[in-house]
Amino acid sequence: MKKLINHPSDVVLEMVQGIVAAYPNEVELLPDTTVIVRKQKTNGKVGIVSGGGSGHEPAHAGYVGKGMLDAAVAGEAFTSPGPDQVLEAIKAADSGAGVLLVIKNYSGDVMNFEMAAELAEAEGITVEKVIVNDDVAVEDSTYTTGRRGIAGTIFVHKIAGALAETGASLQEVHAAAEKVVQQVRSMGMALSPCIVPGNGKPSFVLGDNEMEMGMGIHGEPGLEREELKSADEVAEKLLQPILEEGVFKTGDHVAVMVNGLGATPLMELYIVNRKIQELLKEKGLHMTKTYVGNYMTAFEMAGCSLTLLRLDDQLYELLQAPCDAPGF
Amino acid sequence: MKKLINHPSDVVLEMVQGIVAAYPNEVELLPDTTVIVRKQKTNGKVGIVSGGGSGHEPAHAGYVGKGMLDAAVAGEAFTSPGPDQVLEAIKAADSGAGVLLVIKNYSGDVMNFEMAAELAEAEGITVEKVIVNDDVAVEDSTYTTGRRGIAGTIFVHKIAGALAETGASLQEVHAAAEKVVQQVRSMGMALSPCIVPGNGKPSFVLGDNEMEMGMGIHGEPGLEREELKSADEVAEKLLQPILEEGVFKTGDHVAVMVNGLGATPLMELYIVNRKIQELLKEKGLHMTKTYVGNYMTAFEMAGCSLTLLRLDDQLYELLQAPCDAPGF
Amino acid sequence: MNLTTQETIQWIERANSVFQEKKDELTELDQVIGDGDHGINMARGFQAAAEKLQAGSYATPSDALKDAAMTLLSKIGGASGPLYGSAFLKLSSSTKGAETISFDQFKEAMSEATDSLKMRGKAEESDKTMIDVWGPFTAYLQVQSDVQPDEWIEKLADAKEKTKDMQANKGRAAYYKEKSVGHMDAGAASTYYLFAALAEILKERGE
Amino acid sequence: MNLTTQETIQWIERANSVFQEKKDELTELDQVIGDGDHGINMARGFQAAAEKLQAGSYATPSDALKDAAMTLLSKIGGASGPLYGSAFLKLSSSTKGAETISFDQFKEAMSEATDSLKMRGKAEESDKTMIDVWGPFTAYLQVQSDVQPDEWIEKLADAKEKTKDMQANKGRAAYYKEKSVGHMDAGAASTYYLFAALAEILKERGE
Ligand SMILES: Nc1ncnc2c1ncn2[C@@H]1O[C@H](COP(=O)(O)OP(=O)(O)O)[C@@H](O)[C@H]1O
Ligand SMILES: Nc1ncnc2c1ncn2[C@@H]1O[C@H](COP(=O)(O)OP(=O)(O)O)[C@@H](O)[C@H]1O
Ligand SMILES: [Mg+2]
Ligand SMILES: [Mg+2]
Ligand SMILES: [Mg+2]
Ligand SMILES: [Mg+2]
Repeated sequence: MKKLINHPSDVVLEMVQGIVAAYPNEVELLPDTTVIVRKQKTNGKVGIVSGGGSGHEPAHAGYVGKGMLDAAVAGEAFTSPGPDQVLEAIKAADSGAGVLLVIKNYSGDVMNFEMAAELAEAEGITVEKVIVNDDVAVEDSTYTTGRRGIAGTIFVHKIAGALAETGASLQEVHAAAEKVVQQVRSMGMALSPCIVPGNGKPSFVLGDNEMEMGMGIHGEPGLEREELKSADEVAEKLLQPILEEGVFKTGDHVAVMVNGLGATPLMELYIVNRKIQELLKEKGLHMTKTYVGNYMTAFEMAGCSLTLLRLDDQLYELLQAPCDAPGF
Repeated sequence: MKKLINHPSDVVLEMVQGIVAAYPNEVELLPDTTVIVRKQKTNGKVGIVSGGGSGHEPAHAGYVGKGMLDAAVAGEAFTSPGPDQVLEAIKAADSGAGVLLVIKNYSGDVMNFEMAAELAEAEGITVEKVIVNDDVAVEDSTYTTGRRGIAGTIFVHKIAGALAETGASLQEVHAAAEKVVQQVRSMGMALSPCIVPGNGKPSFVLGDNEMEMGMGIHGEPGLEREELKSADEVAEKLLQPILEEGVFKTGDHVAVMVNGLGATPLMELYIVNRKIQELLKEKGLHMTKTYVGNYMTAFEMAGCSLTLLRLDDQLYELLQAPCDAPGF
Repeated sequence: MNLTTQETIQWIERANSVFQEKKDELTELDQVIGDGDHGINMARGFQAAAEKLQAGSYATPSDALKDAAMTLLSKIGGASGPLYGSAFLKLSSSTKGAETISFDQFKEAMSEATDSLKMRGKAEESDKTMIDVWGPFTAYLQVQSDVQPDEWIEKLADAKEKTKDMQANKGRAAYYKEKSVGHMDAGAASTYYLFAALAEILKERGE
Repeated sequence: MNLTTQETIQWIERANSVFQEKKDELTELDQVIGDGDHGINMARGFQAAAEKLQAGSYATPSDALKDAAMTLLSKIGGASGPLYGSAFLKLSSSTKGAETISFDQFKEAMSEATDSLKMRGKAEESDKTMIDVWGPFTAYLQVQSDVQPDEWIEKLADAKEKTKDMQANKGRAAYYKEKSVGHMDAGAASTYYLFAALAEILKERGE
């Protein structure tokens, strides 16, 4: 395990300290936590809080900034933070107008954030939440945990953050965030595993000529393990299940995110994007804005994910709004 | 070799096509070239052109945008582009006020860009150039090729681009760029090799518990191959040779860049940054602005580089100036 | 049974030793059908809880259990953090005021704790989670009149083994669908160790 | 010698076949003390040059050499692109107007080409570059009165071998400093193949 770290048990604290050291005028660390918050508060603005296990950087601390998050809670590697930390984040993000929690749909995140919400409500803070479940690789079932939240979460941050900046109410911000959740879909794939620092072993093993479609951002299994394909074929295989959802129709305006999982060079993401855009044009979709880069990673996993967001006028405006977060 | 590509010989063309597909309103591809140029020209603005071999993304096409480059020339993987392509970039970037070439100090880049400059001058375009050689891992000698240009190049782009945007003359832009070259120093290290697509073999081999200090961005050797150290020790080893240059003195204001080489997770870069900032504070330096991320990569190489730029008032202002380039 | 405050603290300390020792084993179970951190999480959480209880002074078992609960909630993290946290909170609130915990009080507390797990996890028995040890063990306790430490361990081991045959519906293991069958649930294994540690303490004092 | 236009084109075609064949060998040489692309670069450049010359029609060898030069300049890239490009430009300009290239014209052209390499590369002999084949080969030619293809190949091979003993001062190999000693320079090897291809053509027609 070759990592630029000190001790595995210190990675999260040292990382957030490194973030504050990089942007000391913009963000700060809440004492005795791994919660990164904005330094400048706007009174009466709805607070936006997200977070989860670490290892997905720049998610989530990199999205703290004007136009996006007010606070991000960093759990241990791939481990949801406890409710006490989330509660601190909520308290810091609240300036009287309430707080929206953006939660990725994993048992741990949902439970910890929900407990924190209960605690915050008990302290008199109004809290709303959205649960992001954009990963079409997982069967959608109310009987199970359901779909995972992956890179589509970034669009929820962006839209909710931009709307909150305008002075909108918690109800309005919550509604817009829910709309994003309804209209965003993602699909990922991996070429190589990642290693959790405290564990030291690869999360799974792939053969020299294998890839896995539908891979999650914690090394959870995907739909099928198969022979490595060309970038163009991978692009098609990512797009197809997203389009089959029936959310995106000819003539729709969409935002596109081609997201790297950590170790995949930007060159490859652009090559994948080339084909994606070609296919989307063929389907009669209008690409209004495209993001290519590492937005929601899984340590040093190689691979990528594709996210499409259906835009209406409101979402388009909010997507274009300025944003100061270093990770976006 | 696991890469998301189609055919190795197509990676550069498909990448630039993927870039244009991502930002169709901002940039375009010059016909029959791999030159990315800004769509909106400002008449009378000094043009800034950079480029070199591909595999360093977002360098250089990702730095085309308002406040930075007007054109970027993408050569084959790790292979400087020919003078004909550079000439096209110069012609596209010129709007009457002349063009500054930002060249990294490699034999190939220097020769190809110089030939292009001669050809452009023959066509009546005034061309100036700066040769960036910030890598302190290489002995500085006029007898040899001298030092390599690595991540410090990004600061040259930023400063020259910002000054050009103000309507400054070619001479002024050139002088500011030269000042950056004088005041910027970098040092890199690698944990794992990279693979050039058309070659298919790792650029070098490192043992499971080895790292190489002073590694270049093409897999060129560094100063010493040694046992893998902690992030804090690596931070010290990167900083020490930079400080020994005598460029940075107590009380100086500096910009810091902790740059990932491609496969190193952002988490690790922040952990390295934490220690860097601590050490710089101890030395009595003021960190005015810090950049942490993948700015000048080497395909999927794992590792990082540290860059320090000494700031005076002019450079500080220009560094803060707005910039639209997607890679910055 | 009549578990004293001192024994309650001892239980958490013992559980901590076990989780330090079994850290890799639990992590490996979670690696196969999860994300490979359960042992790390339990070791971190119980380490903190043991340290907390060692540093505090408590009038009743319930007081100690409350501090244990809050620490586990904060330090385990992941899915198991709020689950163990909620369960221990119930063990505490259900035994509030008692100088020692009688067997009847323990039975009632375990029943409330198991319910709180189901609520918090939105899960039932047979979903292949820690509930598949908490549930059967609690059901077994209800029909007992005294503590049989060896039988406890047998019942607990039995319950954790049975999770191998189940298909996961909750937690990360659910993403493995039918591939989750054949592997033991990591939370079931940690629950086994938790109560096996209590059984040993009770056995040592002669029960 | 009297190299015809047709033979000039044939030379580039032959060189292209050789570079396609030796692509991996040249790349491996460049891998050891460079960035591992020299074979790729030469194969790409000469492929384009051969195609260009096949498609064109040329009155003189110089015209064909000029198109070859421009194509190599554009398509090889890296350090070797402007070097081979400059050298071929000199071979062309130096023989301008001639229907066929005489041995004396060739000697003069090689001399000018070698000088242009030194200027463009800011390099001298013994810097461990392609100049260490161009230079000695040109020096050898100057004292000859006719073409001796087998001797050419011998001299060229000798020169490229000698680069093994040198320490690199220019190009990427310079970063390897003393570690560059013991390895052949990739550009020296490609220069060997380039002129060996010409020697073979001259030999086939009986020289
Ligand atoms: N919804 C749930 N209800 C009950 N138990 C659950 C649920 N989700 C997960 N678990 C339990 O938690 C264990 C995993 O804990 P852990 O690995 O620490 O957290 P995470 O899954 O967040 O990485 C599983 O083995 C299972 O026993
Ligand atoms: N400054 C120079 N002068 C002369 N020849 C050089 C110089 N730099 C490099 N070379 C030659 O170019 C060869 C490398 O070419 P190539 O690998 O195609 O380009 P790059 O070094 O840019 O990757 C070297 O082996 C050497 O012979
Ligand atoms: Mg986890
Ligand atoms: Mg090269
Ligand atoms: Mg787990
Ligand atoms: Mg080379």
